[in-house]
Amino acid sequence: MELLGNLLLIAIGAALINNFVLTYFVGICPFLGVSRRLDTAFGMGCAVTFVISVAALISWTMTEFVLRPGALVPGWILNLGARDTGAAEVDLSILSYIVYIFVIAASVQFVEMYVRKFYPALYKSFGVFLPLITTNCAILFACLEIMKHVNAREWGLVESMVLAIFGGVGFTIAIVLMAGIREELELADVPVAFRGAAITLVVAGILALAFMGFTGVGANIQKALTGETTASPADIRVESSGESAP
Amino acid sequence: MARIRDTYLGQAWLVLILSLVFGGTLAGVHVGLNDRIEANLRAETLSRIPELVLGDEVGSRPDVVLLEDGMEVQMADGSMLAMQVSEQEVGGHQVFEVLRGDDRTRLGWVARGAGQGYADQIEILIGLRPDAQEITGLYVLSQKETPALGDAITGLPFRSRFVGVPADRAVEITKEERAAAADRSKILALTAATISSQSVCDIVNRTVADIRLELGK
Amino acid sequence: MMIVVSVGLAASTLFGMAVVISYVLGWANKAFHVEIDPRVIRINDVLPGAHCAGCGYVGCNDYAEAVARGEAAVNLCAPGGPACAEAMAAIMGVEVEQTWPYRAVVHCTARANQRLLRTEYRGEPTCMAANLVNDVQGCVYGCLGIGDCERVCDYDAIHVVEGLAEVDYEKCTGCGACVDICPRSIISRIPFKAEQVLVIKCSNDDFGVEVKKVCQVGCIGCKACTRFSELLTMAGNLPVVDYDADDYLLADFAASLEKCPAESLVFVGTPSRADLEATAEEELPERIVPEFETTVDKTDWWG
Amino acid sequence: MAVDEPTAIERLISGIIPENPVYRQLLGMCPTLAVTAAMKPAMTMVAATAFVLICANLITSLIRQLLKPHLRIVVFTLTIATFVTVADRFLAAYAYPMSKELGPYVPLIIVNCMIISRCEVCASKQGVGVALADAFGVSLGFMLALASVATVREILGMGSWFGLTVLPDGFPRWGLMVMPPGAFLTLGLLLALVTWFAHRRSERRTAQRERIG
Repeated sequence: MELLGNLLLIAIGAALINNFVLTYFVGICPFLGVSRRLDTAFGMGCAVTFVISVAALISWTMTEFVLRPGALVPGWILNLGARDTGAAEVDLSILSYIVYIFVIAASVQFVEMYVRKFYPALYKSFGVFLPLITTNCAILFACLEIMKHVNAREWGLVESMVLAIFGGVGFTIAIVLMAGIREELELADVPVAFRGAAITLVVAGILALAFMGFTGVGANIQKALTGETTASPADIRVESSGESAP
Repeated sequence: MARIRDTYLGQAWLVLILSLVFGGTLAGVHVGLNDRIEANLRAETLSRIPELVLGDEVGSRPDVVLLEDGMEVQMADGSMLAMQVSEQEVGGHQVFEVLRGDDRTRLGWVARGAGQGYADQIEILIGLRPDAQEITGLYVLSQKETPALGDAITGLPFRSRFVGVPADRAVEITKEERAAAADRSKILALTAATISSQSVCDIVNRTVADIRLELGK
Repeated sequence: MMIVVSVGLAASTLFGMAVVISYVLGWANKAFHVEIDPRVIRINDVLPGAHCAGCGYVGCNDYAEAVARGEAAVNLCAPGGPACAEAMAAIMGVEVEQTWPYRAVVHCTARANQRLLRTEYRGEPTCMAANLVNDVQGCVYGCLGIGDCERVCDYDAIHVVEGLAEVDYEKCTGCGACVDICPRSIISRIPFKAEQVLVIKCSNDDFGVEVKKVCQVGCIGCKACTRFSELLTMAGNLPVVDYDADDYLLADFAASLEKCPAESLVFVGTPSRADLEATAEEELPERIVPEFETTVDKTDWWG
Repeated sequence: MAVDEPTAIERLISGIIPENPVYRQLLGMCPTLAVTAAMKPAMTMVAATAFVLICANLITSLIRQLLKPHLRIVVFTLTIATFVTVADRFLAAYAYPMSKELGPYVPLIIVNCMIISRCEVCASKQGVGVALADAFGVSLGFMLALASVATVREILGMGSWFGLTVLPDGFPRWGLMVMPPGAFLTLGLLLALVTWFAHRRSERRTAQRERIG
């Protein structure tokens, strides 16, 4: 029950409470650029969700086995190669940023080639988004979140994948909502100065305001799940009166 | 030579060379700066300890000189006090035992606690008297509470409300001024940030409950 | 010693990863290679890349692929014009047939004052919104004159003059942006075989007296013009000009023109020399440019 | 090679106002929104980004002949990632509180579209001098943009500027400004202001040309 509760908390946290776009400000460039029409926005959302999961999978494996301080592979290589140095715990976490971005760029290129070869129709509809995704901050942000938790030894593969997928879902929710609003904006009489990105930002601000309503939800779910109400004074007093004599 | 050139690796020779060079430079930077960063991390927690343990004898934000295994603190009356700090793991919390430099008498304890706040995790340091019966100080290490409302928990007014609170009874939140003044265990909540104040009290209660028994001996 | 080990380890890890990734990408490049016709790339370079869909394809890339496959004619790119057509023909090694530039034509000729049963419209100042309101003006076919086409045109080639959209044929490239935006779709793209082309400037499909009730100059569908020239045929209550007929250039429409009781049968295009001399002495109205006052006006807030 | 490549000075000047990376090219929005809750983190981010941009532009323009078209992006990201890691480590070592406050946004400079676009547009085509001038210009432009947003948000949100209290205590602190919605709204309104100025200037210029013409 504990694992499932934790997963639920991560999922809702990534999708709604700490929405990637509206709270952490990652992935703003495609959010402003591609949210003009509903279908392209949804296509972009799915593409980002797919690539985020692929990148999260690879980056978790890299972090867990290579980049984490005291990970298996460097320790193993070290013992193999230079047994006598008995070097202290080897820490390759310095390489993490470069490895993540390398993995993301490579996986996006690989996916683009694969989709162009085997699904030309799919490629025609949202193939144009794929190069856009390499410079999308949301993907690297997801990898960084996973790295932070894996380094602190809190998360395994399942939690990382849940964060990635629901992060992508959160991104899709935000961009589809914005696309719906922007299509209405076409009919509205927007002042000249506000046309284009300015009105989108203002609307995004109001959307972020709405999403801020979710902030308290995390704490309440945590309380509901772990069944622990606030440490009620009763049980503390019982324990202390039991053995008041030192 | 031409044959190698058109193999898969041949085409990407620039990427290979760059990755080799960059890997090396990064490792160099890492070796150069790593211990400095370690020191920063440790310093952030250690520099808070005197203030938490000695409270107003040292005054808020004293200047602390970090030595190899301990530190020197400038007391309110100008004299320098040497202190040793030993780190332990008690009841699942990182706990520092603070000893006086010269005669190694125990000055107090500092425990690290964390819990779910209103928006995200809150991490705090709690100072306790040597016999762990009373809280001598509180410091918020990290929080993401609502700015201008919840983040007042890092302010001195709110933190000083915990000083002198008995550790054997749980801490509670009240809204009225009078109740807080009457009973030390009742903490006056921050206006419009009750959940944040309540979260801090929960964390304090849970941490104190976890470690009070061992430390008391 | 420790430094050498960790630098070596870091460098070799990254190097190993680079080797694996470039191998995989190199292999994928070969295995998933989709042969793109090199001509498509060269054609794409020639095309202006405005993605205006004037050629009827979703974007320049689609049009380039269609041309490379030989399905599409080389001269469909309106913004590109003849230069682009020749360049593409050279790439494709195909001879360019005689082509005519497409231009936009507004099928309505009634000024605001000539349109009857008009009620004062104070809603959203866009044709798209005004079109939803049913009795803005008597004629349900004609131009609303609020200027959606004016705003969408990238070449500043269409302006609303006295409530009616007028095309400036020096600037119009026939890209079709106005054709799509007009909610009443009364703008069409017609091949301009000559400097001036005969056009039916009315789209009111009713007959006789209903037209008269709503418009002073609309075509009442009397079929007079079709009797004097076989190139004009009736479709419903509106005549249609057959532009593709090969003898179109020689046909003489003078008779039909003079017989037409309304003003909707008219020549449209860049003014011929005769017209220029006719109006030479008339001095031009002084061109006043709106000095920018406040943001409120910029939002063309109505009323 | 296109014949009219902009010279170093043109690149420098255009980077600051005419082609300001944030207000005119709409690049680098993520950091502009994320770190401008206060001036100090904003300026630290500008310093880090400037360092990365200048070094990346330098390296890219040095190796621009060796670049193969399809590997271009991978090489750019590698160089940028290295310099960002160096910057991140320096920040953690010498300005630890600032690095803690910026948190995940320092590594996010890697995917800052502004840097990659400068590398692609300018550095991979022109000499070192022009690339450096362009990097300086764009960094100054980026600084202006971040300073403008951060000033508004910090003064309204925290009543201080660079940490020094500016507004009297009586003035209520507008917490929303420090939170995400405030970032979106401030940038949106400032962007509208800039567009309005540019629109007015070009409007006046065309009006003048009309009168003369």
